[in-house]
Amino acid sequence: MTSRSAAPPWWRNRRYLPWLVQGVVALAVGVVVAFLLSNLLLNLTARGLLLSWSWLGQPAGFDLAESILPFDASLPYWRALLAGLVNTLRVVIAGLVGATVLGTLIGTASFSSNGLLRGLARVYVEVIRNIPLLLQLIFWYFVVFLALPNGTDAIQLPGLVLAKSGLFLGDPQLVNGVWQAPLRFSVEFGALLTGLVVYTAAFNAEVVRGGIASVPKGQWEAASSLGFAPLVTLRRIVLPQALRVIVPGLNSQYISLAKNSSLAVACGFTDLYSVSETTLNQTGRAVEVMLILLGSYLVIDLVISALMNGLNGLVQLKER
Amino acid sequence: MPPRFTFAIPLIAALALVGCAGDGGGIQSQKMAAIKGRGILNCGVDGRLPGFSFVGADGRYSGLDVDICKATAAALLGDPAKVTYRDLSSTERFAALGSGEVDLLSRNTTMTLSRDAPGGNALAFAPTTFFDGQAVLVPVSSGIKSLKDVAGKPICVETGTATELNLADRMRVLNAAYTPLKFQSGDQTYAAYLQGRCVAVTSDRSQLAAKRTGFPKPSEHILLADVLSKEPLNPATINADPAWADAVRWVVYSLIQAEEMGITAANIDAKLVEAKANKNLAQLRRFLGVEGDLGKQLGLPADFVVKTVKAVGNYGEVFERNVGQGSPLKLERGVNQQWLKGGLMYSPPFL
Amino acid sequence: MTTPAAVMIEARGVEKWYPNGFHALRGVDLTVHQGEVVVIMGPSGSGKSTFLRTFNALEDFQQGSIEVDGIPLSDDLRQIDAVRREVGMVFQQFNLFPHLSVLDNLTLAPVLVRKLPKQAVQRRALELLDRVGIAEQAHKYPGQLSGGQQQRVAIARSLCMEPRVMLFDEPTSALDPEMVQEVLEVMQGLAQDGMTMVVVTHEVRFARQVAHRVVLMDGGMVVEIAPPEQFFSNPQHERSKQFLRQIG
Amino acid sequence: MAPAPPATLRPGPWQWLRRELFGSRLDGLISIALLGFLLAAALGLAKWAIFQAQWTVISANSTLFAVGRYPLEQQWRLWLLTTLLALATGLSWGLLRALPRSGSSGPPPILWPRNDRWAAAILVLLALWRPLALQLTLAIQLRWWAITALLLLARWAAGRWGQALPPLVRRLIPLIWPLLYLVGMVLISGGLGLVQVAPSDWGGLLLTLLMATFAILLCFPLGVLLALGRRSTLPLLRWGSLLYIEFIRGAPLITLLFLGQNILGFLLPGGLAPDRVWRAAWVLTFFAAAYVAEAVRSGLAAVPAGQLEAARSLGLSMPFALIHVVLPQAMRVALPATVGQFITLLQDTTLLSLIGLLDLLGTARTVMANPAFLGRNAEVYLVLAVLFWCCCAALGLGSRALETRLNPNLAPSR
Repeated sequence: MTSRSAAPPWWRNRRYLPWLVQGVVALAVGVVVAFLLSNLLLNLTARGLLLSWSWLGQPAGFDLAESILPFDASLPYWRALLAGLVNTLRVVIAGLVGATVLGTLIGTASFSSNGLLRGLARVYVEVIRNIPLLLQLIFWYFVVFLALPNGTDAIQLPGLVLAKSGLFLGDPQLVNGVWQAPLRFSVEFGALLTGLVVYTAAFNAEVVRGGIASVPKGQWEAASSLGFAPLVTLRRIVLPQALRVIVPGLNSQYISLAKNSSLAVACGFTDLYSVSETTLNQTGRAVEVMLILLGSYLVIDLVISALMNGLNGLVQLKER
Repeated sequence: MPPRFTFAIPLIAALALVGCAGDGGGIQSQKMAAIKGRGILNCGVDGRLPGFSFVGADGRYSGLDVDICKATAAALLGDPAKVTYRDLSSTERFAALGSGEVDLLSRNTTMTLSRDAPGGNALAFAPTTFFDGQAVLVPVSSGIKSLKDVAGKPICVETGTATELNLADRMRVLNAAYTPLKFQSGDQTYAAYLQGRCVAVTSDRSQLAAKRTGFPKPSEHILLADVLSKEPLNPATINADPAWADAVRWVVYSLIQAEEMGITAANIDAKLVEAKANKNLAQLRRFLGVEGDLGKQLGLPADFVVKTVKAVGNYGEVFERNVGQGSPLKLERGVNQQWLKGGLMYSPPFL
Repeated sequence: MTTPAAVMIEARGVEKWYPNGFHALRGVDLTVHQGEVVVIMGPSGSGKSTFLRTFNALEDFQQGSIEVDGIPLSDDLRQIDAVRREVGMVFQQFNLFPHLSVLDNLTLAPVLVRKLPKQAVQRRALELLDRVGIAEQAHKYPGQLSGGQQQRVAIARSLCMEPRVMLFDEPTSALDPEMVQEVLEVMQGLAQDGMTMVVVTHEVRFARQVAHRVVLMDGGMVVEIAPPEQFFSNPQHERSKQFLRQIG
Repeated sequence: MAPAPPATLRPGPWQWLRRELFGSRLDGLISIALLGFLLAAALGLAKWAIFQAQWTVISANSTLFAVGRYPLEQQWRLWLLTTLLALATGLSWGLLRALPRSGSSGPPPILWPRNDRWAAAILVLLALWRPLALQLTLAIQLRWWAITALLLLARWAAGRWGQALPPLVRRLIPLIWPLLYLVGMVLISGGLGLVQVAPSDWGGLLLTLLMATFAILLCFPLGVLLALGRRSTLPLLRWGSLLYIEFIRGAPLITLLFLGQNILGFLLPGGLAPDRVWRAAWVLTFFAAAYVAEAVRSGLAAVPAGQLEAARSLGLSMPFALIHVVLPQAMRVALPATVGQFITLLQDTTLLSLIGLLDLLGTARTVMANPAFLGRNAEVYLVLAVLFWCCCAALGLGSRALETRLNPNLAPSR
């Protein structure tokens, strides 16, 4: 504004006040961060732990219970962390698939014509969602999976053995009292996966239910008047439309699943967090290990988000 | 000039106060002054290890590590009950000691060079209260006779200690593959072992023995002869307060010396009467503070030994009550026997 | 100046650009006198709503000047607050507060801003509701009222602050046809009581009957200002004729 | 809402069962399979619960589960707190029933509507059964009975005479809750003449609830501020809030708890770092705030821009406009998601056991490490699961009740 009688004082000037507020906030945040960082630097220097990454190349000195990448104690720390990351990704990917399938089944079951099935779907969601995941994981591992029989008592099917030490696929042999097979999933992996799938499926089921409920009733009626069976209607007509609501909802559930996989420590699975903890205990490099850990999960989250956004774009496009 | 005096007065007053603080006269220890000031000793313990530090259903702590806390509190504050226990995990124990959250760390901590060195964790270690070593526990039925037999099989390990490293080192020497199943806490580790997930579990010998007592059938599990490491367990304080470290050191020694001299919680009063009556028992009189100023030199009461022994008994009593034959652990004294009987427990003279 | 009444709103050469570079107002001038009713008309996108909203600083502007009741609108927040207290505004979408009862909608601002005692404000609010013909709805929530009733509540809410000027931003556009009249009647009553009003509307009949002057805006500029009889029967500008043909 | 079918067409229970379970041949098969499965599961559970399970692990450690290592001689303070809580609950409950919502004059309130009779019956049953099941001593049983009786008495009295209270008193009554929280903190931690009880001595359910309430109470205002910052027109505030929210939401809670325990000591000058219980509480708070911010943001997005404009053009200042106009509406939309976050937060307190704190799960783990109770996992986990389920379900129910109560469109019209 050009013609003004006199410039107003700065504390009530509409043009400057926002910058003033921001400046004050930025200053306050800056001072706090600087204070913390200077302390960090001071403390780290005092303990000879200044930020350094050379330790990543030193031999880890510990072994891992399971790893897809070949690993032994003479390999460096970064290989151990990488093996942990791969294990995390393994359980996350399997968990995403499992939780999606189970969640969709339960979510659609709440629209079944069978009252019992509907009720059970509801009970499942209400029970599972209100019990802490950590408790469930511990339960699956210590109460269910460790109750499996072992050795010669293991559950044996052609080409498959389920024992206390894990699930063995492809001609399992009992060597020296230990089952061995080309393809093996440990019970730790099994317990973590089961816990994550069962828990996340309850939330996914709610997302799916909400998505299906968002499809107008007229769509069901139109389909059935065309002579479609209910299941066909669901799969061919309703679900494709519901996806537009479901996909964004699933995104946040998938991210929580990825983050929740860090609870693997509760059931003995060597995921990224578990390896990081051992690494920290042996190197004392708290800050570096935390940075690696936070960075890795952030990247996993971003990748999931990016994939889901891509999927979302596809689903929304189909609408047109 | 008057202004200068006004500045000087509080300064002098402060100096006078500092001078008065502490019964030790010339002993300068911020830590001891702070503990006396608050009237409570903050003691870091494990809290979940039967025999060493453990909470019963009544919510009270007991164990060998706990008795060290009690003896120290008795010596410094005159009351073994004036202790606040802090459960510390293996990862946070040194930070808790360094930041002053606890005054004394009595948590089955192995003394090592890097933990002791000023360039490392900069701790000040008191004498060893328990000589331990990493061992391996297996079910008798497994037929495993030595660590070599574990090859190719899963072993349960509690993460967060040097145990993993020792195990990996030894297995590499033996050139044996194995699966280390790591758990975050001891209770999970033993639960997995008992449920048959692993054929062996490795930890400190004392801990294994302690846990074994709680097993449904203890006799079905044996400790292998292999010793994977030396684990002398010591109480620790910070390097920065040598007077406080000295006090703790000699509190521990007083328990060992009491055993050597045959002084127990039961006969301490009689011994005291005897010492007071007989001037020829010079060693006993110095030890119990009837003559000399040994306690005062440490900044402790003259009769601190009487107080520690009254509070927890001598080292032998502490051992037997918590981890020995008087306890469910039923550990042999072994190297923890006093030196006169072929063990390693040896107190320098109280002179 | 021969006009006897004082100047209430004085806008001089108001220019506004949106952040995206769109030139919304191109040097608009307008003077509104006390007790005057000015109707602003124009096609959509002509800048008439934007112009109206600059009067109580809901929109800022880059060049020119506006004075309301002698208070210049500047960057001074205290002056902006002062102007807003003097100016009441009625929106196309009513913008009643759905979580408050009708009575609380009316009393909220006087109690919080003018710091008046609640009892007195409530009494006054009930009078105003009676004046707009919905006293019996005082304890209902806005969601329970019809559109016309809601807009009348909105008018009463503005009046409760005892403004010197009332701005109406297409007050009847969101209403069903049968409810338009009840709102216009209230506005007409206000005009008769001597309230200074600036109204953006498409209601030709209201403009003819109530307005003292009609302003036609197009492309961010004032095209024509004329008394209604002259504007509707004998517009001077080609653009005005075109506009009147369009609205029939 | 779909119109209810006419009463004459409502099927009898058998017809209903047949329609719901055996509507078609496939449905029938599914029903039979499910019934068989349910029956087997129920039988198995009953067999285990009656013959195999040993519930002494719960009864012998009930004090540990409830309050951890809280000193025995100071536990009267917790009893006093429980009594005060019961009184406040009864009072609020009764008044909620006795007083109609402001601005409406519906039918006169009934002293004990059906819901309340159910709730009261459940309370009485719990009070009768629980002390017996836990084999508590007579003195403690009597205390529980007295507390329950007090609660119901307060409920009755407030319901009976609530309407007779002067309006000023009525308006002040909600204030007893924050007051009680402060009193509770003093009672629990000591001070003001009471013996100090260190946070390391709090445990079990006490610690879990304390952590959860503390974090819930503090994360809410923090989350609202963050949400406002996230939607602010000021770029610095917007980006700052965004950065914070996305950083927190990108990290697993356990890593943040770990950070709080192990890195905070490096970030603050020696000795300034708070006790590790409070450290964990603050981490929980800052963690939950980011999620609450997202919930509130969706609520803010649902409030039309015209609401703020209307408030501003009435002369309300920005803070007034936010507090009185925008936030109340936003919160109504954000309520279910926000309470959902609170429920998650309550569940997340179990992670404290992973950093060595003795919350409910941590206490359970120490109990199971006790040689006397080795291998009694299932019993302990089951009880914990039921406890958490009840707390979370109650929060969910409360949220739904609040939602209907706050919805102005459901307000009764004259």
